[in-house]
Amino acid sequence: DAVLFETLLRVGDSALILGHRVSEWCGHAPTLEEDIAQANVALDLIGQATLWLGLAAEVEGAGRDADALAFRRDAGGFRNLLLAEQPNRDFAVTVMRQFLFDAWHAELLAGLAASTDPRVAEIAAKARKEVAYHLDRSETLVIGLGDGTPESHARMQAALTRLWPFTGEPFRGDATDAAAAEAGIAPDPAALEPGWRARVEAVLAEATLTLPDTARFRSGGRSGVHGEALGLLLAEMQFLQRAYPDATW
Amino acid sequence: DAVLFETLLRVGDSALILGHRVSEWCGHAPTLEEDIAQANVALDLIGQATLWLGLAAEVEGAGRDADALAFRRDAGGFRNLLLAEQPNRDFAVTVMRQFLFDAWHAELLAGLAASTDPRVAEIAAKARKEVAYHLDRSETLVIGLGDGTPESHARMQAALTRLWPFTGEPFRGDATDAAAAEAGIAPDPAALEPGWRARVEAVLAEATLTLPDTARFRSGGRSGVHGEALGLLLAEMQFLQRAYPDATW
Amino acid sequence: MTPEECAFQDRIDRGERIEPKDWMPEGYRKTLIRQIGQHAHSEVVGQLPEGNWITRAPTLERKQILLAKVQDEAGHGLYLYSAAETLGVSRDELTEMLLAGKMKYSSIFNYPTLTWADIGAVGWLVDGAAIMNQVPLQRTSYGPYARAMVRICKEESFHQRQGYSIMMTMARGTADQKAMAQDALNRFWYPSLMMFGPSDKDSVHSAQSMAWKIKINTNDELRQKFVDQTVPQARFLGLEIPDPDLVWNEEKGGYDFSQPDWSEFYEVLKGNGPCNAERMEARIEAWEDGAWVREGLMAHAEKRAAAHAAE
Amino acid sequence: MTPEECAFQDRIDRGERIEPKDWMPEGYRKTLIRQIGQHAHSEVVGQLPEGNWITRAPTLERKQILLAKVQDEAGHGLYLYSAAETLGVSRDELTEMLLAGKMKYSSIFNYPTLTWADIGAVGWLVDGAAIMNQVPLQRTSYGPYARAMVRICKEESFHQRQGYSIMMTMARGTADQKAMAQDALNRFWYPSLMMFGPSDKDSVHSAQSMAWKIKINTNDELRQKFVDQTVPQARFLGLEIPDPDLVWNEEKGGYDFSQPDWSEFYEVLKGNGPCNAERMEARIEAWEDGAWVREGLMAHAEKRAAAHAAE
Repeated sequence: DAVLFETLLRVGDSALILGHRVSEWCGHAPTLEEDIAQANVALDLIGQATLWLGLAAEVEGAGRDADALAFRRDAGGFRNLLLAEQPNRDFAVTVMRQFLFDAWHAELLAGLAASTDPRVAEIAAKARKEVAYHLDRSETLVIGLGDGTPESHARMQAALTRLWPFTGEPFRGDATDAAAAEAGIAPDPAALEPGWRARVEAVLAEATLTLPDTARFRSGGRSGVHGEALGLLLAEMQFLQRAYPDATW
Repeated sequence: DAVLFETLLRVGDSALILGHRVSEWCGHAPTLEEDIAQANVALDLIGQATLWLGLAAEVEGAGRDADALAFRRDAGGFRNLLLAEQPNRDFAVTVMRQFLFDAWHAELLAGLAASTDPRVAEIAAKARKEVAYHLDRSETLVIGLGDGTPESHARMQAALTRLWPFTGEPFRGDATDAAAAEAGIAPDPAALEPGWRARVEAVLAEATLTLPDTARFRSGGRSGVHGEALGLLLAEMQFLQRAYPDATW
Repeated sequence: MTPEECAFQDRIDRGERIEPKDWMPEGYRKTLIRQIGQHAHSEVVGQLPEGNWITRAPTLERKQILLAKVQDEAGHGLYLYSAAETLGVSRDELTEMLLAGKMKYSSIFNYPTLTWADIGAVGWLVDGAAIMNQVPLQRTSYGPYARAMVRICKEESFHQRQGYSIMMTMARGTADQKAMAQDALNRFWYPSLMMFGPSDKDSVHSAQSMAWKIKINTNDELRQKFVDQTVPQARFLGLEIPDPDLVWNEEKGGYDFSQPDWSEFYEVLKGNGPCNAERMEARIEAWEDGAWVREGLMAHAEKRAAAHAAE
Repeated sequence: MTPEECAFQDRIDRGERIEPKDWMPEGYRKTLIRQIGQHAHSEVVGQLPEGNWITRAPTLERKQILLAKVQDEAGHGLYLYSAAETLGVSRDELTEMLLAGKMKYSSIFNYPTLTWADIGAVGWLVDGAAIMNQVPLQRTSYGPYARAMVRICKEESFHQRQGYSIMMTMARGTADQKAMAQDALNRFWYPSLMMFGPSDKDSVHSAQSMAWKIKINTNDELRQKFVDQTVPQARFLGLEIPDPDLVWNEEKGGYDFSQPDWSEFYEVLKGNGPCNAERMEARIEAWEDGAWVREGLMAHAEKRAAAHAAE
């Protein structure tokens, strides 16, 4: 089922790539608590990706598994949101990226938990609990740092401005999304926007941050047209599987 | 001839890896003149690496070529000096690394130009002219930035302190080096130190920089024991050859 | 027109070259500064999309060719800033205008290079389009600009052949490589057509620039020429131009083809292209991180000069 | 000894636990702060060599296991800093001493992780040696420290098994993998033996620490135990311990083995290990780059508290 396969890649790849970005913080976070929390978020996301990609491989039925999908596709085969692949830069960008993503992810998983496909619903139900916790945490950080010192406020505002152009893509569906929604596999992307928007506006207001009025135009993840950073991320992530194709690990 | 092969890898890998590091500056240098100059140094070094590794592959006679050596060995197979693989950090580290390397490289190539192996002597004679120019340039920059503003001086001194531990390795030969020297293939590494030292002391003095009194203890390149940074460099450098092993480019 | 302006126009009409010390209308000077400056900025920013693949070039030879190409581009930037400086504006001033968003660079560099085939496509199509624009400028009326163009065109045609060679290898390579080649053509075709600018009937400055011989051909003429040259090359590669309406028009002796999406063009120009933010950020960081280097070298040069003077 | 000191030593000798509010000699407090602080720092710095491979872990499952492990280590750091805080020193004070080079962390983390097999070796050998050191410390005299050790030991033995599982997969894998496994053992064997510290006869503090039950076994006892446990594991993997003089000594019921190069140990301790500079730099950068975050969150918490108070 091509629509289901593609839908699973989209969900799974976003989790995988964001999980990878978050994992880059390991040992370098601003506090020990954040070292733990970031590792935890990365772990959850990569765990979810393993389930989504595992199901995708099963649906595809071409003899691939989750690892083959994660480690043997080139950038053009990835379906993650561009937001997920944005480089960490400073902790402000990391936190803001997480919040903007979590707020969408929570809405998406709520929809997927009601999927007509019971395998999808089951994974979504598990992931949903984890993501509720991620969102709780990223909200707290956005508010704490937005309404913190002048420096932390400025950095959070800059991070928001930087990432805002990427926040339109999650809600802009294509034919595959329409077919998935039609089949009841996944929610219609556009339908997730009001909930996301309300959450984001409320949190940013409490964080004393100003919503940018710039265009939310960046997109391409659905069709595998990513930014230049993804190729470099994959070169690192996939090195061992590429260099030792015959090995098991 | 195992000694010749190993000797060629050592020279070629240092040129390749430093060339790679320098090429990372492309489009990001402090001035347009430096964009050009850095690209030029990278180009020379990678060109030299192509010749050294090409000859190494020929000597090995195992059906590999320069590209196979560059793109299909893992970090443990590389024989470059640790100095060559040190990350760019700021422009001060880049310039200081280049100078410390060039001063050794010029001495080495002078020795190799007198090799009993005419193929070695020929490549060295060509490379020597390029490296004389590199050294001239890196000296000028070390002096200009060392004896520039207080900030540029401080950065250059910090760069020198950071890199100093790596400056013992080039002169510490092993059994292979001894055999190569014995056979007249390459100069004895230790014999290059007085010339290097005199040059470095003179230039650093003119640059108003202080010679660190710390140990020059870092080594491992000769036996393939590198720093953690080399693996990441190779993951990037080798991506296409690893991901598409059957392709020609 | 004032008598001076008439005399100036006469010189141009006679095909004379204007040199830096000659009198020239303020509009001519300003238009040239904008045009040469933009061109210089394009060379500098143009290092970035190709630089993105230097560290991943698939063979040592391709790596060297690409490094040499990017080095040439920086060199072109230098020639062009020098030409602009003869008009009384410094390189630093031009750079600061670029970084403040007050001057543009070619929008094509706001598209990402996503695979190695993109490096081929940039050489083949982007340099191809650039040459099409630049060859006539070797006959432009302003001497320093025309002379810079002569040097640049020579190197660019070399770059274009190298790009085409990459495309050829990819198009005749494995299935993956061929797919990358086709995908690169798909993504770079319309942005390349945009490089000639909107149709001249929509362009305000064109008539005056043509009278001054700062612009030699119309945008549409050049675009047509580019399409007519490129289509057979694509066919030779076995690749398909992503335009279902592309068809040979016997009567005009050229292809009919679809226009690019001009609304996309204006969006990218406004800053809403896929890499505008990344490109500007990279250049701003290079400039800011490099400040201590420029200041350090300047301070040293001054110390030297003072020491010499004291001798 | 003063009467207080005598009473304190009696409690320890009876096997009683000392708790934070109890009286204790200044030397006991200081020694514990140094020991627990070093241990905490080791957990924090210990994230780095393994963190180096998280982004390159070869499967999704291995990646998750490694992430979970590194997360545990940060957690251990937290427990231990908390234990140290009961002795009247804050985490920030301890951190600043680390970053100023006034406190140490385990020298083993100054060795690089160069291949994926090193991740196996770190789990198998380094965590193995750590457990050997830590298990007896569950019975140490200071209550908060002993309780932290109970939690830590449980997780560490889990980590060790995971490391051994990586080694097993590598040792039974392709020729390349087997070579990586052997190479990892070669590089980590002697540094692991160093983890128990120099022979006790060369150690100044040992006798007092053992009397205080801050230290339970001698370094040499633990090292022997480690070797005796590890040699059969290596044989089971089909790997060779890089010690030609390793031989079973029937009489003592343990292996005779070569001592590590203790001059290397002291060099690494002095800062001249392969990664000392990189490790300290990474921690200093994390601390400095994170200052605005800590300050921002603090400022927000204060605003909150003030708002609450005003209500």
